[in-house]
Amino acid sequence: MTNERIITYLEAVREAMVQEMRQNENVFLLGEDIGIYGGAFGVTEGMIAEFGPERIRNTPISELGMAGVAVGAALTGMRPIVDYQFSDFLTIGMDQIVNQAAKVRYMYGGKAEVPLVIRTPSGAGTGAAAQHSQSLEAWMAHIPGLKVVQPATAYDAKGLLKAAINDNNPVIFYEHKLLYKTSSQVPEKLYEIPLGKADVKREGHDLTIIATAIMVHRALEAASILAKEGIDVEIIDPRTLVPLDEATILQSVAKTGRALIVHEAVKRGGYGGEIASIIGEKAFHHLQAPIKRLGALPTPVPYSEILERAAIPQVDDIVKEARSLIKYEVS
Amino acid sequence: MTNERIITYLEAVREAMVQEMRQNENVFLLGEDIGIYGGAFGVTEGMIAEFGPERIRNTPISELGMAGVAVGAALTGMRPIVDYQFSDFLTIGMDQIVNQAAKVRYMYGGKAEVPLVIRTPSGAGTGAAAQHSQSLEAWMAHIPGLKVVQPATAYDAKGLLKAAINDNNPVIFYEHKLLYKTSSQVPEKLYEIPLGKADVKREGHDLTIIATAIMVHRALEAASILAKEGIDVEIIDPRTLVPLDEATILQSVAKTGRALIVHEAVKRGGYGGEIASIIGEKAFHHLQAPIKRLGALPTPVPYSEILERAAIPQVDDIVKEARSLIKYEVS
Amino acid sequence: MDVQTLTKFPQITNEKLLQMYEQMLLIRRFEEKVDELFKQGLIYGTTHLCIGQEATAVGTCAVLQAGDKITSTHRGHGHSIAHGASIDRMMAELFGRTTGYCKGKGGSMHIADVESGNLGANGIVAGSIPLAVGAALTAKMQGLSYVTVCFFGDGATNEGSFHEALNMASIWQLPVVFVCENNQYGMSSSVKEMTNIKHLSTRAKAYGFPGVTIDGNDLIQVVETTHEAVTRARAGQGPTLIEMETYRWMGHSKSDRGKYRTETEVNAWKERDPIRRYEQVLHDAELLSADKIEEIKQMVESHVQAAIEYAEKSPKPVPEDVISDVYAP
Amino acid sequence: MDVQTLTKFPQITNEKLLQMYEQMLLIRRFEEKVDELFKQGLIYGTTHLCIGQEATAVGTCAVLQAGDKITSTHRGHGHSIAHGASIDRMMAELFGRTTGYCKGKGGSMHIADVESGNLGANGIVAGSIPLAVGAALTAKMQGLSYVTVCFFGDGATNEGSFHEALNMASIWQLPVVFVCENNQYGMSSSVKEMTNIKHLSTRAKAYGFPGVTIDGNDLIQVVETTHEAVTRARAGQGPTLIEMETYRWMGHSKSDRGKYRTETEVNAWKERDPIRRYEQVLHDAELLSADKIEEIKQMVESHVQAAIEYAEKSPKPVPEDVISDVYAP
Ligand SMILES: Cc1ncc(C[n+]2csc(CCOP(=O)(O)OP(=O)(O)O)c2C)c(N)n1
Ligand SMILES: Cc1ncc(C[n+]2csc(CCOP(=O)(O)OP(=O)(O)O)c2C)c(N)n1
Ligand SMILES: [Mg+2]
Ligand SMILES: [Mg+2]
Repeated sequence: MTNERIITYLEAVREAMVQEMRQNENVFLLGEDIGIYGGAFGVTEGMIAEFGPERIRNTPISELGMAGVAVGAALTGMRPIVDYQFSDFLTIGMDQIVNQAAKVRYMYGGKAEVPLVIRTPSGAGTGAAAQHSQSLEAWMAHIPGLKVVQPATAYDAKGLLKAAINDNNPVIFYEHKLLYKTSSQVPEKLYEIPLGKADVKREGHDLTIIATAIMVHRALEAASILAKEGIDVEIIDPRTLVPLDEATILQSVAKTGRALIVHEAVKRGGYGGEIASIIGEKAFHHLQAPIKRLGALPTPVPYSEILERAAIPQVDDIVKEARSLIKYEVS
Repeated sequence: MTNERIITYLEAVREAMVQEMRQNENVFLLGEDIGIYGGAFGVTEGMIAEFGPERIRNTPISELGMAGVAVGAALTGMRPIVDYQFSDFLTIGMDQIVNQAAKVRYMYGGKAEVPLVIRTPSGAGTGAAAQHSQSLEAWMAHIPGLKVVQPATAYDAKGLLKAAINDNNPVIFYEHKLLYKTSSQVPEKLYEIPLGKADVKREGHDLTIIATAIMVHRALEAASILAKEGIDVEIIDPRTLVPLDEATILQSVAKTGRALIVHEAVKRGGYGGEIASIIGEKAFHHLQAPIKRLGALPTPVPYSEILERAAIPQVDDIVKEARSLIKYEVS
Repeated sequence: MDVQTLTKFPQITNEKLLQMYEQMLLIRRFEEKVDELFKQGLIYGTTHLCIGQEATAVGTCAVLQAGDKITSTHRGHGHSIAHGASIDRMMAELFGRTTGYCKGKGGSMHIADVESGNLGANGIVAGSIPLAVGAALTAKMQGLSYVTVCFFGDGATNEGSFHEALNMASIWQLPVVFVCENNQYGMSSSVKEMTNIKHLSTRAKAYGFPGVTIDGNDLIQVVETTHEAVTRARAGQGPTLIEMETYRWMGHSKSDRGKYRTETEVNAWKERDPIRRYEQVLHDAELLSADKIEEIKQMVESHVQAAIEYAEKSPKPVPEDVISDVYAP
Repeated sequence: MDVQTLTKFPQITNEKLLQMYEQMLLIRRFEEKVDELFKQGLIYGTTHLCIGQEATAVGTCAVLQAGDKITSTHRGHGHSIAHGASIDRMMAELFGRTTGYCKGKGGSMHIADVESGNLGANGIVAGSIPLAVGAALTAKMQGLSYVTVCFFGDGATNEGSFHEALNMASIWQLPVVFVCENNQYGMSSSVKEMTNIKHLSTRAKAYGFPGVTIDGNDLIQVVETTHEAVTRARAGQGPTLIEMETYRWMGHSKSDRGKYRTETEVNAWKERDPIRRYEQVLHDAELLSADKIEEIKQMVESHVQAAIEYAEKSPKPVPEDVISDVYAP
């Protein structure tokens, strides 16, 4: 049965694109080495064979121009998907993404649409060091006009990517490198997960962990360990930072009274601050302990595997933080 | 007496540069139209007459290259100050700022220094619309390796800029456009305000307002209004987001039990989230009310003066929010 | 130069010749009024006026067909008017009214009318160059016959955007015409100091398509050259870079005190006024009498006055409007 | 081509001629070993090997003087070695050890030795081009006589950084030499598809300084051309762009399955092996006997082995090290 089909996150991303491209001529891909090479991580492998070099369009190494060309194409009726090989390279395209894509509609008084998806792998864990390992989604979430998606599973990746492609706004779609090879059950038929709906990845009563991308999986691992100690964790995956499903998060905290936010991005200035602040403001009287955040240390991502692990939250860190939150008693 | 000399914020910025340049040959300026034109806002007016076109170096309109050239010069012994005409244009330089300037030292195992200041006007209020009015300091504060400064007064501007120029790290120095013409007492002699020291701009007992840049002034105005209602506000100006003077903020909240954070940047994903989260975590048991944040609405900055005002926190908004915080009672 | 050379551009009619004259006058008068209104404090923000450069916008847009697109710059009023924008709605935008092209949300630097093919002014120098290439890509991918004209200044050619976009336009042979209005300065910086080449059109060589430098104050030359480039583009022969030498008479923007250039230089360029030169051409061709000039000027004047009245009478936005139009449904 | 042509570069001695040969061999052997170690899982991350391109790095650095600087790329091992880096510390860096050039914090893509003038490899394509221009600006402003050589690939010439930086180098007449290693591909993309020009050196025309294309697998040509450019730079005559045509024998990086080029093409380029060609030159000039070759190869081999041992014996960082070196005091 198709419903029980298991594919990887990478395949799920590809499948969403392929199926959308089959039904909409205006959807096309733009990026470096996405053709015969199949993209830096193999996501677009084989697509050029089906769709040809016009719709699987290799670009020069021109990350600013690439974004701008996509905005221009989107403004005039196409639905481009831009592939950045590493999310670190979005820094080069920021002007077009932030000053054009995000603002054109507003600046033009609502009389323009920029249906554009930027897909890009983020995160550390591959030894690629400081310029190839960042998680800068907080930047994007700060910019009105953009939407921001961070799928954690193959199932979510496919449904959210469909929604992103069909959205009439610029959507930044972060794929986590270490998740590409993870698998889950993914229906073959195209389906959509609406942007702005969090997913409760685990139900629990004692503590709410809000985790994104790969941290969803680390939180789940931590939860198994904690379960053995009698600590029952609820795990919420917002899936999209913008729009953010505040209701699901607040409901959970209302129930547990304790919240821990975990992301891979550097803690300082990360989006965890936004989520923590929303909880602090709107669930204040439910809180039985301070809201805690876990994120990367304030350092560029180092090359050495030992140091790289030390820079980024691991299962152990989550377990430890969760324990201390549970122990906290209002004095 | 020199101590009572009053000059504008703009003059204070210029004076810090001029005095530093007189005593250090390696300090030089790099930017668009900083020569005879005097910069987009007149900050560098007259400097080329004293220092000549080598040290007041007009660049082509090349915001990415400009940052990169400065990093290269800094790496090899110069101390460049880069002038971006509007902070919105830093989006174009992000790759060099974030992937090079911020990380070079770390990537090279501590064996490099990038003593670099990026000066740039930020903020709205001039009718310059969406691409010339942003406040994106939260991005910078998220990047390990960068320091972030936001002076609110002429006095702070001079002392902080000296510190920034003497710092051996890349420092992003935000000048607020609407503050350029404001004045305060500024000693003629060069002095340094260390990065990482907040300033209590007003003492009070009932409520802590943490405000940055122009919001310091709006908060002060709000405080006068509130004082008439018997509400005694303490106003903390962090002055530098990185490093952040947590101690001063936490001390104040420990005293007042109530905190409001105000910045001009968009609230969603703004640095207010970081500050609120730190307070929420470290002053949890002192809090008598939820921590509130005021920031710009989630929209690009509009052109129309009416809309522009509506997008950005005004004195009234602060007054209203402060009142409701004071009224809040733990149930 | 007389009007006979215009035969190279077959679609030209006497009516069109006069219409271009009228458009140049309209742009000039519009800009003069904006300057006045701005100085009176009736217009908010800043403005970048194109007085002295009217021929580049008018001559270029004259050869376009319905459906052809343009992208513009911070100095974009002329482009919009030449592309057929309503000056009522432009003026309303400058006044920050809801009847403006952007409902008062964009202002001078963001006037656009995407539906009619005006993809917009832009506050980011060179920011619209990749957009133009993207619009041209749409034409190619959807098999549409429109051409996109991309306006930008001399200063913009030093931005990375320029480089990346022109290269992509070339390797994909897209139907786009790059019009560089070289008005000798990017703000205060002379093109001679900011580049080390004689003609910016040389830069086309780096991408492998034709580049040409012309007198941008000679309307006829602008028309002819653009016509050729647009024809090439439409025929699938790829992009062209046209450098049009011209001059901005006014300051860069409100903050300009003109210290970086001499009055002698400004005056020398005023001698090369594109409007007066074209007037002479029309006069020599016996297409324009003194009476006719007067008549056209009157018409232009009342047109601009009407725009101001339209703007003044139009409603202002209400604060609640601030939050709409961010996201498309 | 015989060794007599080397007289154009006066500083050349027989010893130097042999030393270049040895360096090329050392680079090749180092890279082969890295490939092996990587495949054995002993090196983390990824690697970009420069096998087949040894002449560009060695020939270029051969003409540099003490104090001259280089900036490099992701494919930078050869540049570092040619600039005089210790392969012990390079290997230690690849092994992530504290004795590595970056204490294990940088890895392959960030090997640097600022003190000696190696301003570093770079993970951002074209990212180091503006850095090189900045280093050259320091020389000019401080009145120092060093020259900066900036290495980058063919793909990098399509980045905005390239454009902006080369223009600034030109208008300020800075002492920098731009060395474009055109190995025919940027990852999988053929330079022929990603640009529409025959020679990348043409791009120098857009900035107003000399550009030249040479056979980058001909060490002698590389030496001579670079020497000329470095001499010009040092004399204050500004930048030069040298396009060196060469070929990467290995995949782009670990993820490359080589689908974008044919084996025939790869083999044809292997026929033009820069090392074997130079061997022939030295042989013809009677500077290199079969015995000497063997002797040098042995030396290189033991040198590389020693580097591996050095790396293996070096201490690993401890987790606490992660947070140091972010900010300078
Ligand atoms: C990316 C960017 N950098 C700088 C500016 C500030 N600025 C506005 S117009 C201008 C000069 C542009 O020169 P040019 O392209 O020649 O156009 P012109 O103003 O002469 O028409 C500058 C520097 C900007 N708006 N955008
Ligand atoms: C800004 C940026 N874009 C993309 C990449 C991914 N990438 C790494 S190397 C490379 C190809 C570079 O080609 P070229 O400049 O010709 O150098 P080569 O690898 O051939 O030596 C690409 C696309 C990157 N590292 N940085
Ligand atoms: Mg100009
Ligand atoms: Mg290459």
